[in-house]
Amino acid sequence: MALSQERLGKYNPEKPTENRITDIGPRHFWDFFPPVIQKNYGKWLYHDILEPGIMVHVSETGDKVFTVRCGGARFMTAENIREICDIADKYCDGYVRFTTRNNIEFMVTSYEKLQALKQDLLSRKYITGSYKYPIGGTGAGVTNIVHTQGYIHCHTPATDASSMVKALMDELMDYFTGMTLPAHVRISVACCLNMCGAVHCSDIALLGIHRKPPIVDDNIDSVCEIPLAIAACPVGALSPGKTEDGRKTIKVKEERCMFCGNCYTMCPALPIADKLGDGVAVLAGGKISNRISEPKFSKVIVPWLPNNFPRFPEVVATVKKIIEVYASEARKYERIGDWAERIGWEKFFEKCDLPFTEHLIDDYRLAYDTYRTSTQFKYTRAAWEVSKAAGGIDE
Amino acid sequence: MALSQERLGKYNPEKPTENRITDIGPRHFWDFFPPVIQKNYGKWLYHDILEPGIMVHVSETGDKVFTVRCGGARFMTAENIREICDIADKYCDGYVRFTTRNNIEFMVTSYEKLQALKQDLLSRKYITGSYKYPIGGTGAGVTNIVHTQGYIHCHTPATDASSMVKALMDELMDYFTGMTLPAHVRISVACCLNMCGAVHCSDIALLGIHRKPPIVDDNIDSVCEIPLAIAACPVGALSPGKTEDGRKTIKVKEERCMFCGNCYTMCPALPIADKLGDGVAVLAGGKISNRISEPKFSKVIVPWLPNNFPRFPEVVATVKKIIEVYASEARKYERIGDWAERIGWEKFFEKCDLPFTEHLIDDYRLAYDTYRTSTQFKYTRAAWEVSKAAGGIDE
Amino acid sequence: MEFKPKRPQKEIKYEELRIYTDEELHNYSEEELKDFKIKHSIPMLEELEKGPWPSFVTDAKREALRRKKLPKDRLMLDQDVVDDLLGQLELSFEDGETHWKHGGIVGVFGYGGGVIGRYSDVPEKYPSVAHFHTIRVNQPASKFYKTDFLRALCDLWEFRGSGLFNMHGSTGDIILLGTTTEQLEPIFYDLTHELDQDLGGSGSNLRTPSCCIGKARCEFACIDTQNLCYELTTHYQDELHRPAFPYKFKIKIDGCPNGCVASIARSDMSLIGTWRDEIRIDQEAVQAYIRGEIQPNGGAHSGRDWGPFDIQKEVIDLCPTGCMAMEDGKLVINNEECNRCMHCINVMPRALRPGVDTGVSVLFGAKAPILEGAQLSVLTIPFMKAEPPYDNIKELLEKVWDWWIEEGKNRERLGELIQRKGLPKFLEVLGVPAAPQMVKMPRTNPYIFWKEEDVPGGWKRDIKEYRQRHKR
Amino acid sequence: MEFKPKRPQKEIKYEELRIYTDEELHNYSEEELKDFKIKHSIPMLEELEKGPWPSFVTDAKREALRRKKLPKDRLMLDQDVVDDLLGQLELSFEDGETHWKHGGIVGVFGYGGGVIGRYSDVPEKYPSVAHFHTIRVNQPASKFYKTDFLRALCDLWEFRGSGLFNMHGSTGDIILLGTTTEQLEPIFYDLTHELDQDLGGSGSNLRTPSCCIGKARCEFACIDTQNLCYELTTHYQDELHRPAFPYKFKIKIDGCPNGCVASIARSDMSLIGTWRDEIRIDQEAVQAYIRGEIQPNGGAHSGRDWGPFDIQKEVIDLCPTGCMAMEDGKLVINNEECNRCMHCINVMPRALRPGVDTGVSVLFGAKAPILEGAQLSVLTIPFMKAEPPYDNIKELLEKVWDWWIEEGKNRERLGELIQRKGLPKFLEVLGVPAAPQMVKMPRTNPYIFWKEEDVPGGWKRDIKEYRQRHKR
Repeated sequence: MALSQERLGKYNPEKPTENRITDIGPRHFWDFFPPVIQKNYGKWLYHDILEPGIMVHVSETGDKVFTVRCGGARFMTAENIREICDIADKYCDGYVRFTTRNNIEFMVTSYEKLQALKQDLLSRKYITGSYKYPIGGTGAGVTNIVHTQGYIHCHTPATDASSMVKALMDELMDYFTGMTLPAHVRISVACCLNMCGAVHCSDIALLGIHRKPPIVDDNIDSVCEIPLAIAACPVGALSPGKTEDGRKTIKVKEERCMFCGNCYTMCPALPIADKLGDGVAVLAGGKISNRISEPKFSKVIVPWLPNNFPRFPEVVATVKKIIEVYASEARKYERIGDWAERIGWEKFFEKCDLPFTEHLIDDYRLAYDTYRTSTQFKYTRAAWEVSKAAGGIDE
Repeated sequence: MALSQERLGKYNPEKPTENRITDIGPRHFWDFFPPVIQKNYGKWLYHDILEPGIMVHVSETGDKVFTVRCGGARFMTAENIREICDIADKYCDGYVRFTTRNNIEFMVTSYEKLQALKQDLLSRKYITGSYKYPIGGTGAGVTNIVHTQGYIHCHTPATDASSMVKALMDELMDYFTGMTLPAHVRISVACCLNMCGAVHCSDIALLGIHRKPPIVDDNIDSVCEIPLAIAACPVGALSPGKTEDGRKTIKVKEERCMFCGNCYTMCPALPIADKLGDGVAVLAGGKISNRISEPKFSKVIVPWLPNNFPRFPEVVATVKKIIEVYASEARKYERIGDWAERIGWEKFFEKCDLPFTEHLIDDYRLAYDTYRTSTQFKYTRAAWEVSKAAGGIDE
Repeated sequence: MEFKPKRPQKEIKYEELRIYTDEELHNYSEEELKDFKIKHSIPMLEELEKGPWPSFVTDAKREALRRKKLPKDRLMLDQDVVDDLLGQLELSFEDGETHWKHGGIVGVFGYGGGVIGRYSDVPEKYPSVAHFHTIRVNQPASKFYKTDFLRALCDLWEFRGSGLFNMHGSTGDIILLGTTTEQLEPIFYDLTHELDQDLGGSGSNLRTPSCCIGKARCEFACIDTQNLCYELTTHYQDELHRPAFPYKFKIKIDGCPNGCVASIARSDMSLIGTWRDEIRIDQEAVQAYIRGEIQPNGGAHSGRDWGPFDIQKEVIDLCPTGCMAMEDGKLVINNEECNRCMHCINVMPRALRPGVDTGVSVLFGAKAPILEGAQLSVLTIPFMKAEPPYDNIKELLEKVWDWWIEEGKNRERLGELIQRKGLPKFLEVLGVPAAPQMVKMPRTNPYIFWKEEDVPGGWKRDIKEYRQRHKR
Repeated sequence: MEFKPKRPQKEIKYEELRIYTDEELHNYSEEELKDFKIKHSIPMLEELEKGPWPSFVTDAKREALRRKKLPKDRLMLDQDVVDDLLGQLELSFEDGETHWKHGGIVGVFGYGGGVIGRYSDVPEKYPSVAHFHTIRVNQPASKFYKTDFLRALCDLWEFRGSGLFNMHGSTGDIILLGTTTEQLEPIFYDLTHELDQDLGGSGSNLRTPSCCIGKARCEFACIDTQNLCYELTTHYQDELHRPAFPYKFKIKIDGCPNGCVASIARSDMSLIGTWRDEIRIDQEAVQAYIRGEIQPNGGAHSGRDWGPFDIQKEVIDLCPTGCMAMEDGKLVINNEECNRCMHCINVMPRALRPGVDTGVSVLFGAKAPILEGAQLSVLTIPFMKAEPPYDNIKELLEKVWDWWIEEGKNRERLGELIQRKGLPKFLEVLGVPAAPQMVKMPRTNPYIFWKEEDVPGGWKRDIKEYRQRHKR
């Protein structure tokens, strides 16, 4: 019994069902719990964050478990996982955990081990000097960014994710290793509107978007089910057409396109990605927790920034600016969205020095519910610009 | 120069444009202002409600004007208006005002005149004993009801308005002549979904609704533009058809109908009113003022009550119940809608002892925005009923 | 301060205009009234004569009696119109269905609005209301009247119509309920020539604008609501009387954000008075409120013991922006954070007053539910000075109309057009930039309708060039 | 307390399973790594090697070096896959466009999900990633691991794939990035036979369920999230592996309303732990917080001086329902008004704990924006006990699936179907009554879709009978 080492291993292509095991599901979780977790399952009384990235959980049995949380790139090599295993074997009896937000958690049961573990982790650096396992991501700070594939392995992205995350986290490192914000800030990156990463409810979200309508491949009739591709358009911008030589094709009513890319997802003969068209929308103010306020969607606050590879300086500067203004203005426990709602989005734009454009006004299906139907608003420069343009006040 | 007294007056049908005056607009307002109003225009400093229905406004000139507000039926005879004029001539130098909510306002400039006026007004009763000019409608109470025509003069109503208003105000008289509520309560009645009365933003609104799809008249092809009638349906429930004898008609997909009555408004050959189908929906929680909270729509809280003419006991009891619970539970300055939002609509239904049915859940175009997308809710009986039905808890 | 009409107004003297003599006006005794029965049996309506609230039935009955006691030649309509109206109403209660038919096309020459045709669908039973049209009379701004005018109108309408009114209709007009086609022109002639008074709007045109009481008797009013209302009404007489719109269009003018004429809910163009400087504070009066010397909210809550006034609880804590505080015994307002909701001013009118640099916020698109669902007006121009001759407001309005007439479908209200085309398109039409004040929040979906000019290189791309980079 | 798998689990010992020797695992020196260049020029990617945050580029480079130093027969894929992956990524940066094509239909026999085909559109430049498929491996609930398992997986994947992972994918799976079609079955064979481990979901089927850390290490967890997750995952293996749905379906399980796995935003069925009795209070600990002896919120804000803890300001005033107060020095909670938002518990975990009568709230329909716009899940079942074998939850889920399979259009998510058919229809399908908890507010429009059975006399009416009452 061992992992096979022949080209086809123990699999016999002649008899694919021979000895086949299917539908066994994942490994059972209990066996992967460290003993202290098994013993104190359901008995935890409280936790404290001892310092950024380091928590202690205390059980009603008196047991304690210390956790060190490290940020990691979601994209990770076998080499990296083996190094994580080395650390886990050395300090954690061979157990390790990953979090939903791509953090790595090492758990130990004594303060002494904790100190050794911490020193070891911080001492590990890549040859280029970056941390392998930066400690942080707890409490009122910026934790690791959840994100999607981007150009590394996806066929529909409008931007890249791993590079943007690296660029962002390099700049936000102090917020990852500190807890200086009014509340935690969840950042996410999705490389297109399919949003595998579900950026629709994050404090700050970066979203790859297209801005040019699809072009139609010559061979579309042989590649795609044309009716299915037409039906894929949510706004009816596609219709049947004929090529000059009489084959079936698709016509694009470009002025109707909202650049969602669903047509391309359904039909590779309708490429939509474009170097000059694609870029990054910035969203803010979403949340998932039910704490104090209800979960809410992120709002689009910058409609487009360029895909300025590899470090996206415009994106990074915008995110940093928002966090800095938020840090200085919001109240304790107040998430970015709650803060923006308290002061009013008009003040958010003013304070963050972001231009407000017509692209930020909803004009999709539930748009009406976002319109301001009251006279409750605050004056800002943007309001005066409207008043001037309308002849409401003099220059 | 006098009003003409011949059958066709001074109008000459042979020469309709002779001496014709058009487009002169309404009478100018200034001439209709009492002298104290003219003199103190724009100079008012403050007002006080001396007692329910009686206000004093104080000007920076030192002048005061006392106003007595009387409830009236919107439907009013020449006899009634002449009696109002008699009062105005006697006490108010021949000036009188009506309010947007069908109240009559008499203004005097001295306290003595005020007392005489008040006594006179309250002494005037109809032969059946009802007040002609009840005083009230100010401050934190129920003021006069705005309403539509109903059966008196409208062709599309689903209920009657004047009778319902009379029945309601008879029961709510103490709230009209008192100021015992947390805030003012604006009630409105509209006899169909066209809502001439705009009941969509009232604290409490009564709305006539249909519940049976239109029937199609035999002669529809001679009465209506069939394509226009079909286009009038917002949900595509109408389609072209043929009668047995080959004439054009309309087919009604009854299961699609949402009973808005727009087809009947456009085409009299599609009658929708029906004795058993028609009735009254009760809405609550709307407001128009920007005070504290933004203006907001009324919500449908009882989908249907019967047209129980002439006194609509079910409607009256429901309205009274809501006001009583509101009076005992809400905070000072809190409108009905603000109260319901503070305690949660689930608590509103529980406290007002109103059943919640599927009809109260939006399923029209912006429905999604009304769904509860959080775990922030309070338990009430209604919640337990769902849990039981779903096998979530035992009976 | 005085406002003048655009043209000289005819002075109305009832004594010069009257139709009926004093004897005719007092032609029945209370005894007669008590014994009076109309010609139909109306038990359900008579039930509505009970109770304390004014009974429209009892009121109608006296009109019915009066008409019966007038000579037939002193009425151009049948004596029995009130009887028949009540009779038909009773029948409607029995049937649970109205008995009015759709109106046909009736009106006065050269006008498309102001008259609404109305016919009974049981004319054999109630012949005198067989034809029974409505006339809308344009009310004076904020509905002050001289009794001379009202009395003359009563005589005119009793003589040539039913003598039944709505005071007033939902849009604001005086509603004259019920006359025949024949009488429309004579009524219009006397209205214009004798009462110096025009009709209101109906149909697919500008409806009669209306406004709140404004500075005439309200300390909160930020603008001259009546003057603005009068100016717009008279300036747009053609739009009011001759339907040229896709559907109705309402203008309502509120003097402050309290919104007493409900413009934000009930008008396609909502003009709401506001200010852009600071709330005026009288600190002495604040103290007087705190000491309980002045009733809060003008005594609006005095019917119940709410305990002593608590400025923290009742004002500062209820401020929606939290922009108020007591500091060193003084009330401090951070006006930059104020959203002018009026609550503090309403509660303490003797201490707090709106600013003095006033104007209007302009909102567009409110409507009742038919067809797309009800809408409230959308904040479009945050602040606009509102001074005669109001050219800026008129220019804005005309831009809106031009677009709506061009793009609106039949029976599509402005608010629905804005929804269909999108608020950004509407802003483009108005020639104003977008501002966050126009929305509660920015969009949550990323479905931005980019335009070709937004994107470098435009939209034209070459599939062959693309395929050089990307193999199929 | 102990949880057992449904069937015995194979014990994993790396020493018994391993492919690579220790020498092979340490086949390069730090010096070599420093000098190492991959075969393509990647200046933009190398820029990403700077800065403090872990660089995926530097990490990838060591994998590239390791592969180069292994004998060719110790790798089933080309030695250069990492080089080519990075090269292609650099080219994507240059072109501003991805170079991956749509996946073809690849997979393991009998499964419709778990493998996503992936092909380069520049295979001549980067031949070793010409075919480069993704495999999704179903993560253990809440992602605890033993290193034996991870090391064995690394060996397997380095040998038969790229050696590149996502730890983890957005849905929760371990993502194995890049292998050839040929290697899919051998990988699956060893995964199931040796690692006792199955694939996750992809395509139009149940996606791999996931859950938060739950009671394993969180004092807030109300339910056994791992056990429920494991039970649903194993019970619905067929739905997970064989696409029979209109589109994807995600289940996520949060232990409390804090929602750390984001089930309310990211799953078609959101199971969120809650309670229905009272919050447990330790008044002694409340005092300790007030006295400043315990850091609020577990020290989450300790990086900044927020001043001394103020229970009124930080807890009571921030309670969304206002159901808390200090009375006679004790913290009082009106649990009937509590909406279990978790704030007070989060701030004072040593003083306040969720109740003990626990279960789940069930919500349905969250999704990302394609196509109708993003949705959050809709509260549907306010409270449901969640005890093994979770039959009530399974029955509910199966009702949902039956309806969705019957009524859902191709690529229509459950939330979109609920929107299209209306929440009332969904409730009818589930056989539960409507409750106000399901909505933020009742409907504002009066467009009620009455059914014939709602109305006395039904819908059939006779126009002739109507015309007897109403003349044309």
